[in-house]
Amino acid sequence: MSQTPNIPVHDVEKDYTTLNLGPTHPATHGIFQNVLTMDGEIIVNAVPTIGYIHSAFEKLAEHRPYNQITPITDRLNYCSSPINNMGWHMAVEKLIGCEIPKRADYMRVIIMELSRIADHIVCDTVIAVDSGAMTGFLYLFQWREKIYEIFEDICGARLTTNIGRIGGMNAEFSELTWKRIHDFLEQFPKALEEFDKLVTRNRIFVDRTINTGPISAERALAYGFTGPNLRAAGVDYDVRVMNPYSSYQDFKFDIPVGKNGDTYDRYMVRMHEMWESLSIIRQAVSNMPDGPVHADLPEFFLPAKEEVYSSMEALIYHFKIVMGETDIPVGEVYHSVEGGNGELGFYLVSDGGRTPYRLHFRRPSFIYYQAYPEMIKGGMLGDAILTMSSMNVIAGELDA
Amino acid sequence: METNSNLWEYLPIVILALVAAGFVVTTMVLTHLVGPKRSNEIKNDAFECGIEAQGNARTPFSIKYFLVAILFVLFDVEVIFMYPWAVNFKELGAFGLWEMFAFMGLMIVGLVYIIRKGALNWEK
Amino acid sequence: MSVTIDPNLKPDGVEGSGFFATSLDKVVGLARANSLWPLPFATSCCGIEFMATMASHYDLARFGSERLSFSPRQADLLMVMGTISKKMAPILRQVYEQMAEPKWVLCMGACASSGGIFDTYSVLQGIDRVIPVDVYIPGCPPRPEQVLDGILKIQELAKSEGVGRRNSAEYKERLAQYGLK
Amino acid sequence: MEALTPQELHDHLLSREEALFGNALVSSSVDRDFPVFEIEKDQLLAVMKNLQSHADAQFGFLTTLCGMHFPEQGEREFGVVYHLHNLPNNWRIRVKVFFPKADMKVASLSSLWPTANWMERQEFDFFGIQFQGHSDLRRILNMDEMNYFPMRKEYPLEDAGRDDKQDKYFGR
Repeated sequence: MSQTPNIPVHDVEKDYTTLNLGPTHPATHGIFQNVLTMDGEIIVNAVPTIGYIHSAFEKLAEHRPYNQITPITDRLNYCSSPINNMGWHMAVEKLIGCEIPKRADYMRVIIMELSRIADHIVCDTVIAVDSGAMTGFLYLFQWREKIYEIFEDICGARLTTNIGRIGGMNAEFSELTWKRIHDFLEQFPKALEEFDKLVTRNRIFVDRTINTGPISAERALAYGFTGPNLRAAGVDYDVRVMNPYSSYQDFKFDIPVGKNGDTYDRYMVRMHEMWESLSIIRQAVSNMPDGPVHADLPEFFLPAKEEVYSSMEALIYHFKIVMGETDIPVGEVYHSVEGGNGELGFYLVSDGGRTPYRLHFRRPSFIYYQAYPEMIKGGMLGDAILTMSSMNVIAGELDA
Repeated sequence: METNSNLWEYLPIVILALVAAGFVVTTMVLTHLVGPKRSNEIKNDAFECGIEAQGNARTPFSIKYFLVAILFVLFDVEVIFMYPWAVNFKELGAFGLWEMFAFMGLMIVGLVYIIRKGALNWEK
Repeated sequence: MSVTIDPNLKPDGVEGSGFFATSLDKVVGLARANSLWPLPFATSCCGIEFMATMASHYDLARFGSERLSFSPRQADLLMVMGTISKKMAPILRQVYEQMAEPKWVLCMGACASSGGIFDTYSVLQGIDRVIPVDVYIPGCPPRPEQVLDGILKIQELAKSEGVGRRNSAEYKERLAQYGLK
Repeated sequence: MEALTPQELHDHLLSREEALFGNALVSSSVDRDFPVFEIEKDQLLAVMKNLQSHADAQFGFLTTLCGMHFPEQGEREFGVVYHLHNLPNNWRIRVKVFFPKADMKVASLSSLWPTANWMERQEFDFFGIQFQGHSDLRRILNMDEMNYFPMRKEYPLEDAGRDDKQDKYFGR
């Protein structure tokens, strides 16, 4: 069976060689294929092929009750899965129209900003590794482990977190979690400054990344860019500010914006966003309101055990939630969240049954990767690799 | 007698060479004999990132690669000439110094020519 | 069975004054086990957990697998990590066949072992339908400690394998099951 | 233009129905925070061009598009839902198009928004919707040799070749 697109065999008179940047390649941080037509080292044309880990998320979501879809959303952008979980929970809450208490909103903001830092750590350190600076990765990855520990305290998992519930958080943060968050807030800035000093003004890094893989603001908007990649091109569109969710309007943070949309701008936008996320977490921790941790939503939120043994309704609710039999009101809703690398949207259509009728994910990585050939044309092969890692295209989200 | 006496001084070097060559030969022969071998046409195919290789790799490629490689070899050989100079730097004294400066001066002229011609930057 | 590592690990042999005799199998096994060069066939979330295993906190380098080889030519251990779709199966098989003998396959995570939560039309339900697997690591994704435990189990296999196994009839018959020559 | 509530935006666009939609508007409503417009299939390209470039609309950003399948609605069995976004004024609308299984042809918007190129390829891959005027409409996520469109409701979730998952154990 023909596995590859028709690779143009080398045509002599134009002296182009064809290079296959194939599915298993050390430089492509994921599983996609690019057939590059190259004139020496300069890339003339690129034909991308994706779908190598297409695991049919949307079909799977039509066969699972609502609380079981959260583990699927973990595996979309697995570098920052709590953001995907929260986005999904908020979409369902918008559909059933329930109000989340302020405290749960603030806890969600803390978790989302922590996972945004984790995502940017992966992206920035991988840009540095791709341009040759390996030590930054080893040092900064240590802090991703610290974030993993915080997530472990909250929900027991490191990477695919399945954090929170529809209707709020499942439990209060433990004392250990608060201590770890405070330690993180104190010590991480020092490590980030160290990485900043190591890489940001490094002559080799600057020469390698300044205007590699540039994209103008108009082309970025035409290609549907959002998130750090669009802000690097100069457009300050951020879902948290444009239509705030989970009480983001209470926080003061500014949006870093780049100028000419090249790899250095994408790197710098992510670095500044890490500082912004830190300040958001500090604001959230300092004026954390007290109150219930989840909304009063019996048909979605597992009742406490002592209630289940004492009252009849709680037992029925418990049974229905666990068996996934809770019926969802008919309707459709589109809710989008500022994910690790762009606007992650959930278009949920429900026909009242126990599973969604149709769930469409707006996946930023799928949308970025379409512009990849246009960004790397004219650049060298090494720049193409750097552009790929600076766009932070995550294979799970690309081939959902 | 004294001719072969200073020959004896080179004995350690000969032994070192034999041991090094011996180690290389024995390991290669040993792994050839002991190691399992399995060859089939898929294994002998070129590794093309996981897909079947198409076309052959012996296609003409851009001259720029060759240019960069040759320039490197050129300046590398220049450095090799500096080793004997560095070893008996004292005996050669000022004469050696100026001699090397002349040699290096010629190479610098060559380098400036290359840079002005733009042979190193790839985009041109 | 839990793997206990005694500090003065050396092949058992006959010792006398000034000499130490052991069988070739044990020495070769010891050499192979502690220098497995892994090919990280990382496709999805397990790949990020493998990054954590390789990073400084869990450090796979302590077990001799520091040098990752992305080309199958110098790889001993094929670590398949993440979801393998049916579009990916021929590529996985091609990479496996182009690896030099002796080669081991470590299958990390539920997706690679059995398709995991993706019981869908596009996911290969377990890579052992395409290539023979030596060690499976459960988990989604498995913790780095589990990955290190899997690597230790592969090292046990390499240690106890001996020299002639790859030409034995039983191994050839196992390959024939997968249609591998 | 100032920020409008969904209802105001809906009336604002409806008041310019002639200029924007021509006679293609089938129905319009406001659903939670999105004005929803359903239009005729054959005037899709014209209406979208108006929505993108008309002075009072300026929806320059195509957030996403996805295919739908309602097996029981004969005449409107398949559909495509577009989400448009006017970034400067933060206006967001949802445009729907429905068509029967017999006539699966829809105009491609990749000429208006390059981002639609792959999105349409994905919906073709999932539902088999033929986007007219698309540069190279072929499967993007599934294998090229796949001969059916998996996201249609009549096809099962699991791989057809499964032998170890008997239906009776899974309550089917």
